This record gives sequence, structure tokens and C-alpha cells, in this order.
Amino acid sequence: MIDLSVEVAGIRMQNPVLVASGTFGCGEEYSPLFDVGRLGALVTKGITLKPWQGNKPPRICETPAGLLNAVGLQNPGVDAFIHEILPVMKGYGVPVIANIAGFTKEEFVEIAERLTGTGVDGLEINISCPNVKSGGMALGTVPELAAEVVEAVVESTSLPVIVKLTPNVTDIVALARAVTDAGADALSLINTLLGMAIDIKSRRPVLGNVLGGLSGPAIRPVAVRAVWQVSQAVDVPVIGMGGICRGEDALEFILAGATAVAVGSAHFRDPLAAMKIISYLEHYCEENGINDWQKLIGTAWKNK
Amino acid sequence: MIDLSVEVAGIRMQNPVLVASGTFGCGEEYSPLFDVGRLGALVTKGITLKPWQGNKPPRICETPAGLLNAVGLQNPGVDAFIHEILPVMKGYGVPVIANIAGFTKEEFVEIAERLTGTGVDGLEINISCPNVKSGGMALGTVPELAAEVVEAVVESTSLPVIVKLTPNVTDIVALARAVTDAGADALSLINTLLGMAIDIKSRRPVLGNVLGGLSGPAIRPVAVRAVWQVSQAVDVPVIGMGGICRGEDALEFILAGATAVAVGSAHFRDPLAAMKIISYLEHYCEENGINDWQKLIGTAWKNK
Amino acid sequence: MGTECRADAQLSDYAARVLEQVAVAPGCRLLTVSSPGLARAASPGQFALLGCGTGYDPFLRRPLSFHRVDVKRGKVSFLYRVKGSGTQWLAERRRGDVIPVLGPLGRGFRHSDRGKRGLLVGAGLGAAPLLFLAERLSRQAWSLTVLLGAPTRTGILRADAFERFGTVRTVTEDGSTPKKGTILDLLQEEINRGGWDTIYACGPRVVLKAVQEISARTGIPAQISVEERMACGLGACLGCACRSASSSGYLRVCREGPVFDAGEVILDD
Amino acid sequence: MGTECRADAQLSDYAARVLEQVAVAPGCRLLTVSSPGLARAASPGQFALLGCGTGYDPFLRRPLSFHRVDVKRGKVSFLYRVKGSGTQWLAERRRGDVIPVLGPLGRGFRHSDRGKRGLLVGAGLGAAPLLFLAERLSRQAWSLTVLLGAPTRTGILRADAFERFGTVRTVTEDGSTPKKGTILDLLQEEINRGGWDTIYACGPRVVLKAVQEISARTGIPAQISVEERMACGLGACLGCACRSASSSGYLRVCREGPVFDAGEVILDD
Ligand SMILES: Cc1cc2nc3c(=O)[nH]c(=O)nc-3n(C[C@H](O)[C@H](O)[C@H](O)COP(=O)(O)OP(=O)(O)OC[C@H]3O[C@@H](n4cnc5c(N)ncnc54)[C@H](O)[C@@H]3O)c2cc1C
Ligand SMILES: Cc1cc2nc3c(=O)[nH]c(=O)nc-3n(C[C@H](O)[C@H](O)[C@H](O)COP(=O)(O)OP(=O)(O)OC[C@H]3O[C@@H](n4cnc5c(N)ncnc54)[C@H](O)[C@@H]3O)c2cc1C
Ligand SMILES: Cc1cc2nc3c(=O)[nH]c(=O)nc-3n(C[C@H](O)[C@H](O)[C@H](O)COP(=O)(O)O)c2cc1C
Ligand SMILES: Cc1cc2nc3c(=O)[nH]c(=O)nc-3n(C[C@H](O)[C@H](O)[C@H](O)COP(=O)(O)O)c2cc1C
Ligand code: FES
Ligand code: FES
Repeated sequence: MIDLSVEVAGIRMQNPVLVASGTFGCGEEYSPLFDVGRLGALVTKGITLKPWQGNKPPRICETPAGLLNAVGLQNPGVDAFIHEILPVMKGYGVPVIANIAGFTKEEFVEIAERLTGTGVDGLEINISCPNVKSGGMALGTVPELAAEVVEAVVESTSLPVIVKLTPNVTDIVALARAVTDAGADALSLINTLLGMAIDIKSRRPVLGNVLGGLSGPAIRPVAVRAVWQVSQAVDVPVIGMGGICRGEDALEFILAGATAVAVGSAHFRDPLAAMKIISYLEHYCEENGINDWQKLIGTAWKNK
Repeated sequence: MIDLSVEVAGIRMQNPVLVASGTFGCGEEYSPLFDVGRLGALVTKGITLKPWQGNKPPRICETPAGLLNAVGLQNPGVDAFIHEILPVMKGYGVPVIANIAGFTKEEFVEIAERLTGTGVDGLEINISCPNVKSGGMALGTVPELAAEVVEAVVESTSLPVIVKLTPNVTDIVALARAVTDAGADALSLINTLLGMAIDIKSRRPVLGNVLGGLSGPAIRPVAVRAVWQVSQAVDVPVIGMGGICRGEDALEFILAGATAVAVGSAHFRDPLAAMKIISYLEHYCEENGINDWQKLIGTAWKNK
Repeated sequence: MGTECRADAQLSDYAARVLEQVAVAPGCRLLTVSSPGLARAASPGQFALLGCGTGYDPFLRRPLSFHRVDVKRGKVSFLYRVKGSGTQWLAERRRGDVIPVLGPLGRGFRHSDRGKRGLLVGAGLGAAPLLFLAERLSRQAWSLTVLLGAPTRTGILRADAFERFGTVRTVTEDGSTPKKGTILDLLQEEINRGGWDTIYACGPRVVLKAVQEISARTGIPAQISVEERMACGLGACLGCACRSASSSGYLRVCREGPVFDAGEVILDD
Repeated sequence: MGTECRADAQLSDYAARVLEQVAVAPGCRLLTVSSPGLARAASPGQFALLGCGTGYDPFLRRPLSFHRVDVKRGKVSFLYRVKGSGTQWLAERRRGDVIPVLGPLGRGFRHSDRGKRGLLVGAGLGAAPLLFLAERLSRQAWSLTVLLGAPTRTGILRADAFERFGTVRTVTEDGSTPKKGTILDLLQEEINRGGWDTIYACGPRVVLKAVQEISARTGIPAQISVEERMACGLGACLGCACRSASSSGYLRVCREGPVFDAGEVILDD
């Protein structure tokens, strides 16, 4: 069988298929359905410094070929994460990447420091969550502010630092350059698009939080574009995500320049999506006689 | 029957259902299918100063619940428009709004001047087309530049000026405020989202132009959000568009704060979409005993 | 019916083949699929996520409660109302079609060891999970009264099926059944009559809230089946939040529920 | 077959009921719908946009050429290959189902008044629009030769149906029919033999380009049916551009085409 292993930000993975933050719990939820240890890596739900109860319901609203979510970073806080959740996640024998969300630069640093040396394999800085009101978004949309956060986190930890970018900006390439210059070891893109829905019966917003993040196949073209643009502009690996449901979609992201991919909303439609994608990539390489599959990365722009 | 008439930027329309620029030709294409004169207004394809041949094919790529297009402003130029196309469009007896696209401020002004006094009922300044490389996008994403263009156009014409905004920005409200302060009489939102697709067989971008604009139901939540945010921030009417396919969708935009709506990609799935939407709105008002249907505008945030 | 269901053991994404689909009332259908594994694993009050549509619209799966389960024949039935695009798609499935069914999910109804006199409260579609419960309870020699209420006669669902397992009382708001009123009137009557060990309820929030209030007031334990919009159904996405009564946070309807003890949750509007 | 079709007169979005759907080759289906109005209006070489799916995915309609039209019985047939999600959905339609069919669209094949000896070139699915053409031409006493080519035997479509209207010659790349080679070999043979008044071709770009080249070289007028991705099908969106040979701009495949005179367009890859 072909070797799909890959290294992202110094984190060795047996294959390039990760799960997207916030969509996969701590692995335990999906473990009755498949061997979670076959994934490339696990990514946690966003972790805050203090416990965070999240937004009031409804938190989910289906939209054409996607969904809006406004979960809002519900999590038990970094300390409970380390003691209660991390051991479960480490149990699957694959790298665990902690998605961290601070409301200030200092909080990001403190979360990073607490996670260092706990067994976590890398950090994914979530400066892009649209579902938290105070600051979250602003930090992630202004290149200078984003770079400051990243620089501070990089200095405070020995862990690899992946930075997750929002697509809700005028110039994602500028943002990518800024955080890469600030020391990011890899980039994750994209987070959800800012959206909302209104219930015509009640004539009010559907989501308890009013605004939510749009994910799923609907946003795939936007995500592919972001990966295409950013992967040509920076030298660090890109983890692509946004509407990846099938093997063909994952391949599209790889061709666009992603080194690895993450599966998110697809799990809600097909809980075995990630497994099927791994199989697809294996078969694709075999059928096309591809030995070094990493040569596929960015083919679409290398061939231009 | 309930009176759905509305005034947008001083343009009187028999109902609030327009067609979106670039999706409806000059009306003649759809006239065998329904009475085009029943629409609220017609909006032209983007008009440039000189004839413009557009992008090389493929120009269309279906995506989940939407499509990418990279037509790229193919049009015969403003003079041919005035002599060949405008008379056809005026023939339907409803207002004709000219969507204009310049590559510089001076071009916008010149197109506006030439259209003034020709019978065109209003201008829609397209500072947001993602399918033209030189300048188009930048003008529309920087509030100061956008405001300059709008100010110059407003000064050069007696026609009502509607400004069409791109959602591909960090802060659409700032953009809306800037162009409104510069004299825009109304706003159209949203234009397409910047996206792309890669053909996994050829391992190349699908579209001849590589990048394209994403439209259709997939983007509706982003459009509703933009209308919701902008309509609360400015005092001019908003024409909402982005994925409106059914009467319920149109109503969602009205509740979000739109004074009128435009139907675009929906025509490709159901050529009678706009007609059905008009009927729906009529029935909705009757069934719900709504006499002054304009009271519905922005109900979702007025009720907050 | 287990105490704490051990669903995980046989939780799977079953490819269930449609055996039969019939209309039981206007806009209301009974769908029966073949899925022996699912039938064995399911407990009353649990639910499944049914994949709807072939493209990505509709995108999410639809949660439906187990309505009847025939372990011997490997049959599972769902009783549902055709509401939007997902259930519309389900309604078009015919014998032989295959539907992806992820389940069993969630925590179902629990034993109460106080006694075996049960009051089942099913408002409208709330009848759906109660038939399976009634069957299992009656097997364990419970004595049951089932209250079914709806705006009008056609909304009273499966009364005949319930009759095999206990006394059925129906009520309609328009008086198209002998008794006119709301299910809450009926419930209050039965509570006044007294002698109940446990109340099991499913239906709109207003009914569940009334049950919570009655349970708190009378001390009769009640279990309520709660609905919330879902994405994963597995407890992973935190989408299906319901406010916890005991902490400042939220419980997951798909995991800690959908059946909660009446005092466990706060039902906002 | 009219000269310039006056499609607009009866252009409509028909709700066409499926009469029959059969597999004619692996992955290749013949769909017949009832639509008297459409049948009356359709000309050879024109096409329709078929609505696929119930949700918004797939979103766009699919263009298919008219394969056979029975005006008397109000029947219209499409011959198509199951390729992606849209045609997959079509393939699942059964007798009685309704499909939205917008048409007739575009400019079909035109009369040539040079003479009545026609060479029809159908590569693979390119056979689809040619049967309708062959029928109408043969009614007008044309003498026709139909070339059908495919990689292998099962790709030769509807040879028997074509035989009613002219001489059929087939070729396969793997030699699974008597003659081995490409359709271009066969075409060259026929051109060498001579005596043709008009060539009508449909198939992959490489075949159409060869026909363009032969037409230019020999002076035999040719008409080619071109495919491009479409959104509106009506000429409104400018999505289906094909480079014009006579100007620096583009023609619309859905409006000025899909059938072009060989010299009218430049086929890029
Ligand atoms: C645990 C559980 C068990 C249920 N059991 C049954 C049952 O046995 N019979 C029955 O008729 N209905 C049941 N429901 C409600 C049922 O899930 C919804 O009616 C159904 O999802 C509507 O889908 P739709 O496509 O028809 O409607 P749409 O309105 O088109 O659905 C849009 C979205 O909203 C969600 N949604 C809409 N209504 C509800 C709701 N009431 N609860 C949760 N999500 C909703 C859908 O799942 C979908 O994601 C149950 C809900 C839950 C949470
Ligand atoms: C004027 C015209 C007439 C045609 N007549 C026939 C016919 O009679 N029989 C037949 O089998 N095919 C015909 N085709 C091709 C047919 O339209 C495509 O095979 C079909 O649209 C594929 O849809 P899908 O959902 O199966 O594939 P997908 O690949 O999932 O389609 C994705 C998108 O690409 C478009 N697309 C894919 N392939 C083509 C193509 N070759 N041409 C245009 N758009 C395409 C689809 O319409 C859709 O928008 C014709 C095309 C045109 C333009
Ligand atoms: C329910 C839900 C919760 C999410 N929570 C987080 C989160 O906590 N942190 C984060 O960085 N991204 C979060 N995301 C975004 C996803 O990780 C991903 O970037 C996005 O959904 C796009 O991928 P997809 O279309 O495959 O879902 C969440 C997405 C969903 C749907
Ligand atoms: C094929 C196509 C061509 C378009 N051309 C233009 C244009 O010339 N000028 C413009 O301002 N917007 C143009 N648009 C954008 C639409 O007017 C509209 O803003 C967008 O498609 C969102 O609406 P929809 O989802 O209803 O299509 C075009 C859209 C499509 C799909
Ligand atoms: S639906 Fe995902 S946690 Fe309940
Ligand atoms: S498909 Fe719209 S112009 Fe041809």
C-alpha cells in the first residue's frame, strides 16, 4: 500500500487526512463507527483559558449544501482539557493538535504555555472564530494584530504552531504572509464564512447568536481559492478545509496546494467520510502509479 | 390585489423583484417564457466604456448549490448598449438600471455621462466584479477608493446611483458607509464570492479565468448577513441578492432589511423564478393581512 | 429496555432497506425499514439520523425516534410528519430503496423502580417514541394510560396501536373526538385522579414545560423527550444544546438526551 | 426541419412526464418523455435543459439534444450518458415521474441547398442529435451515410435505428466491430470516395476539429454541434462562450449554436 504519510509543521502524520476543529469531539464520539487511530491527526474543539459555556440555542441551521453554526467555543477550559480530554484523545495513537482561542494576546500565550509539555503535538491558533463577539474576529482580520498574537505564541511554546485563518477578509494572502513572517509553522484554511439565516415564521434570526459560521460543500469553492492563493504565496504547508466531503474534494485541495486536508461538516452527512477519503487517496495513487504522492501538492498551479 | 410597489433611489417600481446584473440578458431572452414587463426593474449586464470580449471559456462551473462564473464583463461597450440594447430593454415598460463597470474612476464617470439622458432610469456602479483583473476588485474593496468613484459618478450624472458591493471584504459595513457618505442613493448587495474549482482529471483550474464568482443558494447565508448588517448601518435602501430562489428567500431578505431583491442564478434552475417570487409575496401579504408590506422591511432586526 | 442503554456496542451507519411506507394521517407517514442490527440495538426513546437526498441539499441528516422495533423480524419503524425537504425526500422512498440510518443514538427512557403505573403523554407527533416505550413497558407488566392530543382528529396518531398496551384517552382542540380540549387538560385530570409512578412525555415545548411543572409540583418523576436541531447526533459538534438545570452550561440533546428527567433541563423558547 | 428554427414561438418550460427509460449500452440511456408541445416545436440539432434533482444540488440544468421526436404521439427522446450527479438523477426517473424540460433551445442543423447527399458523423454520444436529423432529412429524400465510431463495440449507439434512414458504417478503436480504427479514418475514406453535399458532425472536440479541417480543405460545407457548459441556455448569461472565427469575440453555444457552420467557430482545447 502506498505511503501517504506527511509532515506538517514538524508533526508526522500517517496520512494527510485530519478532522476539522469543533466537528469531531474528542474522537470518542466517532470511535464506535471506525478506528479513529487511522486518521492523520485529531484536532480539538477550540480551547479557551477558562471554561466557556457557548451560545444559546439554536446553534445549528441547515442551509443549501451546508450549515450555519453558532456553537461559540463551548469547552471546559484548558485545565480540564488537559486532565480530562487530552488523555482520551492521546489514546488513539495519532497526533493531537489543540485548537486554541484566546480573547487577548495574553490569553493565547497563557493557553499555549499550559499546553506545552502535556502531550499535545501542536497548536492551531484560532484567530478566526466568527462566533465569539469580543475581539476574536478583529484579531484574525488585521494582519498586524494577527502577527502579534502568533509571534507571542511562537515565543512562548516549543510546540509547532499552526495558524487558522478566516476567509472573511479582503486579502487572505496578506494575512497569511503576516502570520508566516511572525513564525507560523503551517496554516489552516479556511474557517467558516460569516453568515446568518432568518426564520420567516417568527421573523427573527434562526440562531440564538444571530450570526453564525457557514461551512460544508457550499463554501468549497471559496476554500479552494484561498488554498490556491495562499499556498503560492507562503513557504509553509497549508492544511486545507472547507466542504471536503469526498476523496475527489480532498484531491482538489491537494492539487490547489494543500499539504494535508481536514474533514469537518462532512461528518454530519457521512460519519465515515474521513475513512472513505483516505481509501480514495490510496486507490488514486495506486491507479495513477503515483509513488511520491506529495508531488501532487499544488500541481494545479505548478502546471499553469 | 395588494400593492407591492416600492421606490428605490427615487426609481418607482411596481414590485420589489428585480433581476440581478449579468443573469438576465436584455430581457428578450426570457420574454418567450413570461411577461418581462411584470418585473420590478431590469438590470443590465455590466457595461464598460469600450467593447469587451470577456474571458476565455469555460466560464461556468457548477458547485454544490451554486455555480462559479467567470464571464468577465463581455459586453458591446456603452455606445452600442445605448443604441442596440437599451431600446429593447425600455420596450418592456419597466425601469432599466444600467450596471456599469469602469477600470478607473475616469471611466466610470465617462460611462455615467454617456448614459445620462438616454432613457436609463438608474445606474448600478459595479465596483465589485471579481472577474476582471485590472483594478476592478481593488476599487471595490477599499472604502476610500470606492467613495472617490461614487462621488465622481454622483457629480457627473443626474441619474440615481446605486452602488453594488462585494462581500469579499473584511468590513462590508465600512464600505457601505463610505459609499453612502459619498452620495450613493441605494446599495446592491451582494456580488459574487471569490472562488475557484480544480478539475481533478486535468489537474488544472476549471475556469478559463482560473478565479470566478460564486453565486446561487450556497451563498445566501452570507448575503442575508450582509443585508442585515448594512441595512442597520445606513439610511439608504438596500437591494438584496445572493441565492434568492423562492418567495421564502425573498422574504428572508426583506425581513433582514432589504427594500427590494434581485433574482440572479435562480433563473438558471427555474426560468420563472422571479414571477413565482412576485406571486408568493402577493399571496403572503394577503394571507397575513399585511396592508403596508413595506413595514416588513428589516422586521428581523426591528424585533430584536 | 435497558437501564442505561449500551448503544455504542452496535451503533453503526446502517444501510436500511425500505420495506413499507404508508400514510397514517394527512402529511404523516409510517416508514418501515429492514435493519436487524439496528432493531437489536435500539431502545425506546432513542433515535436515529436518517440521510436524506442524494446531493448535498438537504445536507444534514434528520433525527427520528424509533416508533416500533420488531427485533425478531429485524424491522424498525419511524412515524414522521412531512415538514420540509428532508422528510419530503423520505416520503418519496419506496419499497426496496436504501436509506442510510445512523443509530441507535442518545439516551432513551429509563426504568423507574418506584412502581409500574405509567402515564404516557403524546402531543401530536409526540406519539412517535411512545409506542415503542409502551410495548416494552407492557411486556414488563406495567399498567399504562396513554394520552394522545392534537388540534384535530386526524392529528391523533396510532391510537389503535397503543390500545394493545394500555388505556388510551384522546383529546382534540376542535372537539372532533369525543373529548374537547388540550392534552394538558387531560393530563391535569389524570394527575388529579392520582396513582402514577412515572410520567413519560413527548411533544411540543409547551407540553413538556407543563409536564416539568407538574412533576415539580406533584413530585411524580417525569421523563421528557426533547428536540433540538442536530448536526452530528453523536455528541461531537455541540450543536444540540439544551440548558442544564444543575449547572450554568448546556447538555447535549443527542447524547445526554433526548430523554431527560424533567428536572434536568431548562426549556427556553 | 425548418430553415431558421422559430423556437421562441413554443419555447416553454415543459413539465414532461416520463414514458419510458431504458439502458441502451453500459452507462447509456434512452429517456422518452411525453410533451406534445415540445415535440411540435423541436428541430434537429436543438436541445433542451433538463432540471435535475429536487434540492439545489445539482443546481444547474443539464443540456441534452433531441434524439428522436414523435410529433404525432407527442413523444421526445433523449439519448444520454450517465456521467455525473445530474445525469445520475435522470437515470433514476421512472415512468410517471415529471422532469422540467426547457426547450427547444438553440439553433439546430440547417438546410443546405447544394444537394441531398449527406454524411453524418457521430462519434460516441455524438450519435444523439443525428438520429432526429437523419429522420427529417430522409423524409426530404436525402441520401445519407451515417458514420458511427467508438472505442469499443458497446459505444456504437443506435446503429439499428439509423439503418432505417441510410447506410450505416461503424468503426471501433479496439476492432470489436468488423472495422478497426477511429471515426476519422472512416471519415477520410468517405471523403476520398467523394460525392458529399454536406457533412453533419457531433462528438468530441478532436473529431469536430478534424471535420473543420476537412471542410476547409475540401470545400464541402460542414455543420458541427458544439458542447459548452451552460447556465441559462437562453443566451442571457454569456456562460457558454465559443470563440468566433469572424470576430475577435465569442458566440453563444446556446443561442448562435449549438450547431455552427464549420468555419464559424474556433475550437480551443
Ligand atoms: C431526537 C429527535 C427525535 C425526533 N423524532 C421525530 C419523530 O419520530 N417524528 C417526527 O415527525 N419528527 C421527529 N423529530 C423532528 C424531526 O427531526 C424534524 O421534523 C425533521 O428533522 C424536519 O426535517 P425536514 O427536512 O422535514 O424540515 P426542515 O424544516 O426542512 O429541516 C431543516 C433543518 O431543521 C431541522 N429541524 C427541523 N425541525 C426540527 C425539529 N423539530 N427537531 C430537530 N430538528 C429539526 C432539520 O433536521 C434540518 O436540519 C425528532 C427530532 C429530534 C431532535
Ligand atoms: C447543446 C448540448 C447538447 C448535449 N447533448 C447531449 C446528449 O444528447 N447526450 C449526452 O449524453 N450528452 C449531451 N450533452 C452533454 C451533457 O450535457 C453532459 O454530459 C451533462 O450535462 C453532464 O451532466 P452530469 O451531471 O452527468 O455531469 P457533471 O460532470 O456532474 O456535470 C457538472 C456540470 O458540468 C456540465 N457539463 C458536464 N459535461 C458537459 C458537457 N459535455 N457539455 C456541457 N456541459 C457539461 C453539466 O451540465 C453541469 O453543469 C450535451 C451538451 C450540450 C451543451
Ligand atoms: C459545529 C462546528 C464547530 C466548529 N468549531 C470550531 C472551533 O472550535 N474552532 C475552529 O477553529 N473552527 C471550528 N469550526 C470550523 C471548522 O473547523 C472548519 O474550519 C469549517 O467548518 C470548514 O470546514 P468544513 O466545511 O469541512 O466544515 C467549527 C465548525 C463547525 C461546523
Ligand atoms: C453569469 C453571471 C454573470 C454576472 N455578471 C455580473 C455583472 O456583469 N455585473 C454585476 O454587478 N454582477 C454580475 N453578476 C453577479 C449577480 O448580479 C449577483 O450579484 C450574484 O450572482 C448573486 O446573486 P445570485 O446568487 O442570485 O446569482 C453575475 C452573476 C452571474 C451568475
Ligand atoms: S448534534 Fe452534535 S453534539 Fe448533538
Ligand atoms: S448558457 Fe447562458 S448564454 Fe448560453
